[in-house]
Amino acid sequence: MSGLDIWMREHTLAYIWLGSYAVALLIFAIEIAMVIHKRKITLQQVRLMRDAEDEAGDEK
Amino acid sequence: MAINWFKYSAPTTFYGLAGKLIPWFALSAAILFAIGLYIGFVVAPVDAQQGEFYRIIFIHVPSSIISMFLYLIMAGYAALGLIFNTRLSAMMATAIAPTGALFAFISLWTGALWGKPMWGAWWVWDARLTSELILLFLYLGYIALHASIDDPRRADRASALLAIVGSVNVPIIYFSVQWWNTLHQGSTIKFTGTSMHIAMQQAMFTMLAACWLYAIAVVLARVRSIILEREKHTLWISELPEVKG
Amino acid sequence: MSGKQLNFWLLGALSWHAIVYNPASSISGFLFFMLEVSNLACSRGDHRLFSGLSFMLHPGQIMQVQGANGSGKTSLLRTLCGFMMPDEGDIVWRGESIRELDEEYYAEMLYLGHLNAIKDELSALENLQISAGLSGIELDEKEALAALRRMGLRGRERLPTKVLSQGQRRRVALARLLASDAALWILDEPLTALDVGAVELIQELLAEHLARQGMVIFTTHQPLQVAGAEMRSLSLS
Amino acid sequence: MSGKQLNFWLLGALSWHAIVYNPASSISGFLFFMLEVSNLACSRGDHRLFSGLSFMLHPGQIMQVQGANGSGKTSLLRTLCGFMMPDEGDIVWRGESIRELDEEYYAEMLYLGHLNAIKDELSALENLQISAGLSGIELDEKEALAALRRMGLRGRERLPTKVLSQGQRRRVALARLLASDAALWILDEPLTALDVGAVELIQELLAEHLARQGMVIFTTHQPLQVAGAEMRSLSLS
Amino acid sequence: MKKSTLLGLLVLVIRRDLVLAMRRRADVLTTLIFFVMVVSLFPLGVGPEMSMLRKMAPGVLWVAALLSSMLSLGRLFSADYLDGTLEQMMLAPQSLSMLVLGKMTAHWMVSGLPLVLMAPVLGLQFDMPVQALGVLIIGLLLGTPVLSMVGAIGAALTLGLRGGGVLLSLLVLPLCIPVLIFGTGAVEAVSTGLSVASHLSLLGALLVLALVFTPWVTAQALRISME
Amino acid sequence: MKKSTLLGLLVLVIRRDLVLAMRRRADVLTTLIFFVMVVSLFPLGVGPEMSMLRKMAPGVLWVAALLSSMLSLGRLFSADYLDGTLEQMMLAPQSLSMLVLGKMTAHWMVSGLPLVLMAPVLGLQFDMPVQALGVLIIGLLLGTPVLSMVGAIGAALTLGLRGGGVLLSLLVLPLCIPVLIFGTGAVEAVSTGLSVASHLSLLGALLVLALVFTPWVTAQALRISME
Ligand code: HEM
Ligand SMILES: Nc1ncnc2c1ncn2[C@@H]1O[C@H](COP(=O)(O)OP(=O)(O)OP(=O)(O)O)[C@@H](O)[C@H]1O
Ligand SMILES: Nc1ncnc2c1ncn2[C@@H]1O[C@H](COP(=O)(O)OP(=O)(O)OP(=O)(O)O)[C@@H](O)[C@H]1O
Ligand SMILES: [Mg+2]
Ligand SMILES: [Mg+2]
Repeated sequence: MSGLDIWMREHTLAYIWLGSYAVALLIFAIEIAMVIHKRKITLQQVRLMRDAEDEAGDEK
Repeated sequence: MAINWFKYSAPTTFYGLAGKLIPWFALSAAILFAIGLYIGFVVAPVDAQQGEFYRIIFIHVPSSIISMFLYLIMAGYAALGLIFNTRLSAMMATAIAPTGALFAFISLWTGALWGKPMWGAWWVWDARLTSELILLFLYLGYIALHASIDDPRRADRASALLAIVGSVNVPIIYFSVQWWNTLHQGSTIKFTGTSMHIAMQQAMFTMLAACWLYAIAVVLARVRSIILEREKHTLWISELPEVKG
Repeated sequence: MSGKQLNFWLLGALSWHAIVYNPASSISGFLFFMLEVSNLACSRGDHRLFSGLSFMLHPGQIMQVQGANGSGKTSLLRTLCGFMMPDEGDIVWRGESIRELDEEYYAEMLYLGHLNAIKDELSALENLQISAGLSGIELDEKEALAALRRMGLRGRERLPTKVLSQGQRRRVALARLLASDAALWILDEPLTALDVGAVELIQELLAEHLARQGMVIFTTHQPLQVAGAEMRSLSLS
Repeated sequence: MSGKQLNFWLLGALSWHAIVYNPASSISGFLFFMLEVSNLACSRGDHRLFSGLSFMLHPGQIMQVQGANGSGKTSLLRTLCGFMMPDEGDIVWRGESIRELDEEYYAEMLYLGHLNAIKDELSALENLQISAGLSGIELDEKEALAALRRMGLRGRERLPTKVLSQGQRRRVALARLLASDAALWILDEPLTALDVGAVELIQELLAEHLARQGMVIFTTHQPLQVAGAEMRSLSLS
Repeated sequence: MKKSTLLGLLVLVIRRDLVLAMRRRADVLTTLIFFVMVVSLFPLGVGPEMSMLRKMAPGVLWVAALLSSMLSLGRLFSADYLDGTLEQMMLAPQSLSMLVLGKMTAHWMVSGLPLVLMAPVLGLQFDMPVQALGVLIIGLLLGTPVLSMVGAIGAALTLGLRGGGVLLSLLVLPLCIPVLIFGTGAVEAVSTGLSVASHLSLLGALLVLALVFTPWVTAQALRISME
Repeated sequence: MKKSTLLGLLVLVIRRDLVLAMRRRADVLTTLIFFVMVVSLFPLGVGPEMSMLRKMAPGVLWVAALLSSMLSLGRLFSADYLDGTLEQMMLAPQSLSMLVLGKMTAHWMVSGLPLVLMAPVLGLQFDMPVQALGVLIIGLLLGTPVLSMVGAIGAALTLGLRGGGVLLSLLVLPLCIPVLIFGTGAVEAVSTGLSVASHLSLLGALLVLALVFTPWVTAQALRISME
């Protein structure tokens, strides 16, 4: 029985919460953040490109 | 019943539709998560054999199930994209892969955390565990292949082929692993949830629904970004309010 | 090489029937057209290389694709080979789109790209025999040696090609022209690394091919004349 | 590019001293010679490519190595770079054999071979900066961009070079000429795949280099003139 | 100069690849040496207990075979791709699947067959009983072609990509797991007295499946990669 | 435009190779995943019995580490060779050994370091005790650079298209075996209660030796291969 085993038996709910649910929710949160970030970046790129095209159009 | 389904298979209309749907999926996912967690941790009683530990099931089983279904859905979209050359299907397949991989990872992780108190080991080479691990590899292979090809059209087609080959192999892998494991091993402790308490069932189904809704919301959000990226040259994109503003 | 010519005439006769009796071919209004490109558009990355490109090529015609570096010559030739899908437009061979024809088209077409498509470890002789074999023609050793010698590789036929000079390697690749019964040659910068003598030889080969009612599409940045044929040209800008 | 010129003059001044005070250099009897090749012989396999080859190259001189395909031009240039050991004879740079000099020689020499020596995955900009860095010169982004634009690659500077056309890739390789302070340029068929405009540009670059008292040895199968310099030529048969 | 047949083409491709392999004998030998090395390293890493080694033997041999055929797969198409030969193959007037089948066969003859022949010697080092050795060889004979063929799909998909070798194994190894399991299962069935035939017939079924589908799939993958 | 220093050159080469690796961000990840997969294959071959797996663990992890760094080594020089960059490197006015050292370092950072970081997780799958895991990591930290460096010699020698390649690669392989023996030995010493330190210090000695000699040897091998 290592230290972790004893701790795990004494604080089962904390173990479950910290180990499983918190990690799962953290992963969800990271995924959401990544999706939002990706949307922001893509929008930025699209706007940049549109501006560049506008300029090119103006030159003509 | 004269819904024009093809209308929604065009990125143009799908983009708007998805934008409208995402908040609803996200909101209901959040509510169901709250309810599911409440039932799971407050209403559901302690299990006679496992004590509190069994409560991991409420996240473990939904993520396992979803990770497996998502692969099939992904392969389906990939096949559609490859055969009918529809742009949206390929984008959907690409958008699903990361979510599927993450659910597979959650399943492995929560399973490992459950295994430690139950079996005394983080990992056991059990058939189900092993095939879930291989599923994660299949997802990662798909993602890696897609990421290493620069030309998006080529990337779509190549990884679609991989997904299809993979989905043919998934059943073969599943049965071979099961056979491998049962042939020379009888002693791995197996959790047999015989008759589940009604509250446990409720909690699990609520969590399953919540996870599905979450997955749909995230995939839709991701596919919207992909549409933006791929179609940035088209007129309709440059006329979107979020692009203009 | 008389067997080859025979072969070619036979093929010509067959294809003549195909043209006359194939209902699809009458759509275009011409009876003798072979390759017809209509309204082709092609882009790489975000970059539109060309669009609205149309031309026809008849037996006995040669066409040079011209343009500065990066203007899309290679891309055009590769599209004609079916490696790349065009964004728009169609490529029609004997009245059918090459998408549908596939292997039938390949049997009548020969492509030579920037890369030599020869194996370093094999000798010139083996390389030629194998590449002819892949395009469906069995060359015996005598025929292959004759072709290589005509290309100025006498005494080098059995060396592994990796020890050959750049120009000699190109000559090995070009020897395929002598061992082919394809009607349409698509050549991407065939003159790369060739010396003056070899350039003249290629000009001869092209003239012979055209005289046999063959067709050629090619690119080059060097001057090239073909005796007895009018050189059409297509400019990409 | 003024920093570069400055650099060059400085180097010139130093080497001047080296020539004047280096006792070894007086052996040859000339005070200004830079590259001296004497009685060189070279063979590949069983095949003697050339022998008894001797020449000298002085600052401001340009020499074209001529010969048919396979006559040994590339082999000669690679021997001058020290990649291949000659069977006989010696190559002397500033009075010392290049075998002994090694890295000192390399610091003053630039070789551009059949291969472009660029990385497909890197952009033209990164490629230029890195290859300059490897030859001991740190280029900042502005300088590198200027060099690439002079080579006609405007708008392509940041694309991975694998998507570039054959001629554009060659231009990226040639951009190194603009970012080098080497005195001796050894160029093996620099004009491969270049269009007419690019060939003119290279002619200009060569003229500039010669005006700076640089030296050039090159091969080509295409015609090439350099304004304001007499073209020496060396024939291998 | 005469027209060649479809079978003639198959023979041509196989002969070509075999000749190429013989010119580069180093490559063939390194695959074999790699196999021997992986297998022989295990006793060093695990310790000399014979009972354990005997138990591990089929697994170790199979894993080593899997890895070494993976190692050589990277070169299956990439050399042809770089020098432009593959382009020419795709322009061949015959079915590309046939060419691909030829290349697969040659690959197996060069990198699979030597392993099969080498395996009994290594098996003896682990003190495997003769009966088990027989089953091992039959298993390898049925299984290694499947590895070559499934691997070819991965090789075609990763063509021209940087880091192709590793990416290739990431794509292919999971797909090869059933072969590994049935192959080792057959050998272990010998000692446990279970049915060897069922494992082997499953391997055979995989082989037939692979023969039917993989050439076509690989040809499609090549077309995609060449675009 | 200014002259660069020797250290600047080292940094340049390392950065260049890292940038090249990062261009395909999947590249780093796939090396890692390959490692994970090779390790996971063994239980599938050998069977799920924990007691046996626990004993095999260090051997399996070390062999897998060797294989993954070897697989990625194949490309260490060959890409540069084929596109002519290596030629240019040999004409660089600085010492070739320095360039080689840079390339080795970059290779280790991309393909060795991630393995070291991943190893503990895999160790847990095999139910390894925590103490053994610590020793495993230290061993890998000392050993993987040696694998990269010794492997580089092999990579340089196999560049040459000469027939001698086989013989020379045979000479290199035995050099990797001591690393494996000391590496696994250290981990096993934990459970048997023997001296861990002696194994690790031997590994350290190998590292120092490799650092001193391999860059120069590799540079010579390259010169031979390029002629
Ligand atoms: C890393 C370890 C684990 C992994 C990868 C894993 C994987 C999976 C998978 C893939 C499923 C879905 C199977 C199906 O629907 O047929 C599943 C279901 C399940 N797992 Fe796990 N598991 C792990 C550990 C555990 C542990 C330790 C327990 C309990 C002691 C457990 C209990 C369950 C239960 C009760 C189900 C639902 C059963 C059913 O629906 O048939 N799992 N797991
Ligand atoms: N992903 C991309 N993004 C932008 N431009 C691209 C991309 N891929 C290719 N290109 C451009 O497409 C063109 C390809 O040209 P192609 O190879 O057909 O030229 P070419 O006419 O054969 O030139 P050369 O005479 O140099 O051989 C080049 O200008 C190249 O820069
Ligand atoms: N092992 C060998 N045996 C016989 N001849 C060889 C061997 N290796 C090389 N050669 C010959 O040496 C010559 C090498 O010539 P090199 O590459 O220097 O020619 P080059 O003048 O640069 O030609 P090109 O204009 O085609 O580039 C070729 O004629 C080649 O056939
Ligand atoms: Mg071109
Ligand atoms: Mg040459």
